[in-house]
Amino acid sequence: MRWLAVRRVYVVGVGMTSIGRHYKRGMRDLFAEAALQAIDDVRGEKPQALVVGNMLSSSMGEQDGLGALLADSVGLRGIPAFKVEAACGSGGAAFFAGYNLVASGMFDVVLVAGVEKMTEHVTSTVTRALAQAADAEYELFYGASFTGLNALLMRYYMEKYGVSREEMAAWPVLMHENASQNPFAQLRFKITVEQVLNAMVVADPITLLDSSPMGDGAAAVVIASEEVARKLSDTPVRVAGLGLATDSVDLSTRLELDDLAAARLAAEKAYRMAGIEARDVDVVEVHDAFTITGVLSVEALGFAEKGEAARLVAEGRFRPGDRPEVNLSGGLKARGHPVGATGVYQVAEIAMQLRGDFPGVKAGNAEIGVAENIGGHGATISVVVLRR
Amino acid sequence: MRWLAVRRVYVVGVGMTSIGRHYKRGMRDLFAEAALQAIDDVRGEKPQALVVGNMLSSSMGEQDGLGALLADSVGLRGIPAFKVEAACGSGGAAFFAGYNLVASGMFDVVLVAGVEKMTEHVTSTVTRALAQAADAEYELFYGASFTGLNALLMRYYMEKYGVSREEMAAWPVLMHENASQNPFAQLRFKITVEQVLNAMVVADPITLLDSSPMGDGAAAVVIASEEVARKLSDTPVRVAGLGLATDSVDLSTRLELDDLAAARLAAEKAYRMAGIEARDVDVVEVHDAFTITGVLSVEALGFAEKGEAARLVAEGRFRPGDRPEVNLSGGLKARGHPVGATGVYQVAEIAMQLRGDFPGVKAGNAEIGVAENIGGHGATISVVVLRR
Amino acid sequence: MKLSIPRFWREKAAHYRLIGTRCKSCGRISYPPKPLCPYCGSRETEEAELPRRGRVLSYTVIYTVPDGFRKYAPLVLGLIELENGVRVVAPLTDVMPEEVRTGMGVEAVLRRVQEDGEHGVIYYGVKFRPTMEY
Amino acid sequence: MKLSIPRFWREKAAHYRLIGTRCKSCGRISYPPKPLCPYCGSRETEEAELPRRGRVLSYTVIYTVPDGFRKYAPLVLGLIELENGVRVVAPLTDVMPEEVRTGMGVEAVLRRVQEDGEHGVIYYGVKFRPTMEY
Ligand SMILES: [Zn+2]
Ligand SMILES: [Zn+2]
Repeated sequence: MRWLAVRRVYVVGVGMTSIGRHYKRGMRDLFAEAALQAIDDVRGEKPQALVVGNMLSSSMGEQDGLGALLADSVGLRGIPAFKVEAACGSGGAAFFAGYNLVASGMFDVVLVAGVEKMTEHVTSTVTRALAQAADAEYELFYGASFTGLNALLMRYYMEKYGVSREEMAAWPVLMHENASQNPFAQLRFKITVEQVLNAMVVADPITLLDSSPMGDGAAAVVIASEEVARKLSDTPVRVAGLGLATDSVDLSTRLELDDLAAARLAAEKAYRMAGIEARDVDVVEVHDAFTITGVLSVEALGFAEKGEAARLVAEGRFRPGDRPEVNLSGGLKARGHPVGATGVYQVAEIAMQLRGDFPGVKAGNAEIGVAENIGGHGATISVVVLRR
Repeated sequence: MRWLAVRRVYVVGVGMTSIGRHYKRGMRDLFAEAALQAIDDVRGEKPQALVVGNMLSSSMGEQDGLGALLADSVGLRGIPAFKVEAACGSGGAAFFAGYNLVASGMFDVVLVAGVEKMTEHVTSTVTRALAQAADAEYELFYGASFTGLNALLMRYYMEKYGVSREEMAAWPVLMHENASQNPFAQLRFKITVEQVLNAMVVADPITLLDSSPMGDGAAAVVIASEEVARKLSDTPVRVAGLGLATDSVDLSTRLELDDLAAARLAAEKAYRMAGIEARDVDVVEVHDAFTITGVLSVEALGFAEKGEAARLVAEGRFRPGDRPEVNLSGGLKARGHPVGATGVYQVAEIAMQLRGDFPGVKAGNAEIGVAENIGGHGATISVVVLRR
Repeated sequence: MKLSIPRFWREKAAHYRLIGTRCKSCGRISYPPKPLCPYCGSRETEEAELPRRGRVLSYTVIYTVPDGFRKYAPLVLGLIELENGVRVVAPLTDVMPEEVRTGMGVEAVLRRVQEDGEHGVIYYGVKFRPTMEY
Repeated sequence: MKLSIPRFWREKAAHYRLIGTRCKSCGRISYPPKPLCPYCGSRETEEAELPRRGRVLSYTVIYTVPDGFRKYAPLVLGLIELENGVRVVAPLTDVMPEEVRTGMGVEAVLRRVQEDGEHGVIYYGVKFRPTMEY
């Protein structure tokens, strides 16, 4: 594989809605808010193409063809547009596809957006739709919820490495602390270890406070070629590295259960392309759909040895001021996880951290940032390296 | 918009399954057959990335994350992979995304595949899932089937231009004639105008013989950069032009009901990029999900004036030996239309026509070929120009 | 079925009273309503109630209906051009399929559109019936 | 529900008799069965019946279940390592949630997995129950 740096690509505009139960707002409205913010952020420049990340519209919303639908809804009728789906990793995969539309030289300005409406249906229906991220024939068929499959991983990890339930709980506690400063976050309140342990059990050992909440939201970034980036923004952020990798969708045939192999692979590619190593990263947003997912991500991205991440968090690592600073947004856990939009939220947040205008907990003079987005319980993982 | 010819991209390998009611074969099996054929066609070269076009797996099959799932199923676990969805235009949109992965310089060899299982469910369930290509809130909500919406267009066209039902029927008759020679086609029998008129009415004036059948199938193409194309194939076919464009998903707000504006836009871009005009095209596969769709496509691609295509077909134009030769495969009508796979079938068929190894009706010494794929009733349209 | 109550509650003004969006810049009206004007891209739009009368621009009789619409089959679907030129796709009602003609005058009425068997919810929306003068 | 009869008919050997695929090249077994070997990419695979006994590698008790599984809640789901090292995700049965332990010996049995309320179809599949010696 060759990593020709044919054409540099920059994130030049960002936009996002708050995440929550937006009962009064549809998918088009949420998308429009985020997309128009991002377009305003590039001085009104009209995107030449649109890539949309979304998971649930086909299965729950009975709406396909979101590319055309959403382009039309913001007055961009006509432009090339398509949807990318990689379960909860749809946003990151959409960014990967959009990056290549610019890098190829076909377009100079592309809008990448993620949008999700999760709160239209009762919990059991959403639970079934989310389980489509797993193997339909060998996991969902048996009633395995997505939370349930992650619970298998969490127990396995805790027993293998002797990590206590209290140590694991440090993750959500930190996430809520960070989210409390983020005006876009869904859960802006602090919690304690005790609250995590005593919360309702969703799938033992995962409690409600180990789980990302269900919320609606949309995020958007405008990406552009080097030629136009400076015209569109005074603070363009370079996409220095990019990796996408896969693993089995089913849990059973994974080589190692406690290893996000696709994250390692994607990070390796993205770091190599950016010419960096894990220790160079200042700020990162990882995909903590559940406590265990965040912990495994920190390890797979190279910020901790295997089996150590949870304990390090409990010991105070990865907080604001440390290096890397992890999930200053509050993460999926507390910022929220409108599934197909999450990967775009992360890229937008990291871009804002590097620009210095993230409205929540700010990274301390960060130069290199990373966003990691996961589809399924580790099946499709994207890693983006942004550089100031 | 700038069309930098940064890097030439070639179709170097093709593969496809027969289309039909493959009750005994699942999505993974069908995909594997097509993908392995395409890989064999490039001397076993391992693709570096996979883009999958699919429409119905999320809504009917309860399976998301097809990129990872299908990569894993053919021993390609680990490679970057994602799904592209643009309703019935998913295959063409996937090709568009895949093209850019190579054109950007990020990859040299990419597998683009389309796969669809349509025959797992009863007709009314599939009818509802296909209607997701239309506007869920203002069309499907009222019971509008996808066939019904196209029937509105067919009647409008016939009345506006004074085209008779018999003239319209010439389209499916020609398609069945062509398909009768295609070993991959679902409907390999000839029909008459009378049979079209007397067939069961699905949504007046559309009869069963105006409609593409429901079938399962998978198609795949390997695309490659110029550097490696010659190593992988003795007969690489160049992707000379490429266009993707959108229109409203809903029918009501279209500017002109009888105009596939997105097809005109996509064709304009693709032709300009290829440096050709419509009259230069030797062979074309158009998206005739219904008779009216084929007719409107021929007009929008510039092969007939508005309101004239149906009559020209009835007069004997567009047959084998004419120029352009249209749908030598038998088209969606008779080759079949496994929705998300169709756009990839078309590209594979045109590539084979230019290589000279299409196993059905062969184009006469064709140099320039075009594939047009539609999502929704005209919402997302891709046009690909291939050149020998 | 996958009908969602919050969703159709949000849309009910549009469905019940034929509310579209008028562009303050180019003046064109969109139905379905859209956040921005699809014709000129303007962000300045306002709600606009559509005329309830129009004529049949095209129609079809759907025999193979989607899941959930069996009791309405055959379903007569119209493409209606309202008096101000705005087009609406909606079922025709109070008319036999064989009586429908292009150009026929119609008016909007509120009717039951579908039911959610599992949860017993009934959804209403706009249908068009022939006007007296047709 | 969206269960499809042809689909589960195709898969029933795998579900009923724990049939995976063995790679003729590297010898590894996949369950779920896969057209090619996911470990070495070989196309040469053959059906392989798995041992029916193993031990619990991890487990969970699912309280919030997907649509269609309410009557099985709380659902005890196990990650089972069979005697030959192959792993299977499947429900545990004939055991109280609080009795399940990692390392517990289990054996495969055929059980009702879910029902399609609308069409009255019952789907069977593999579950694991504790073996005598646990
Ligand atoms: Zn306007
Ligand atoms: Zn092997």
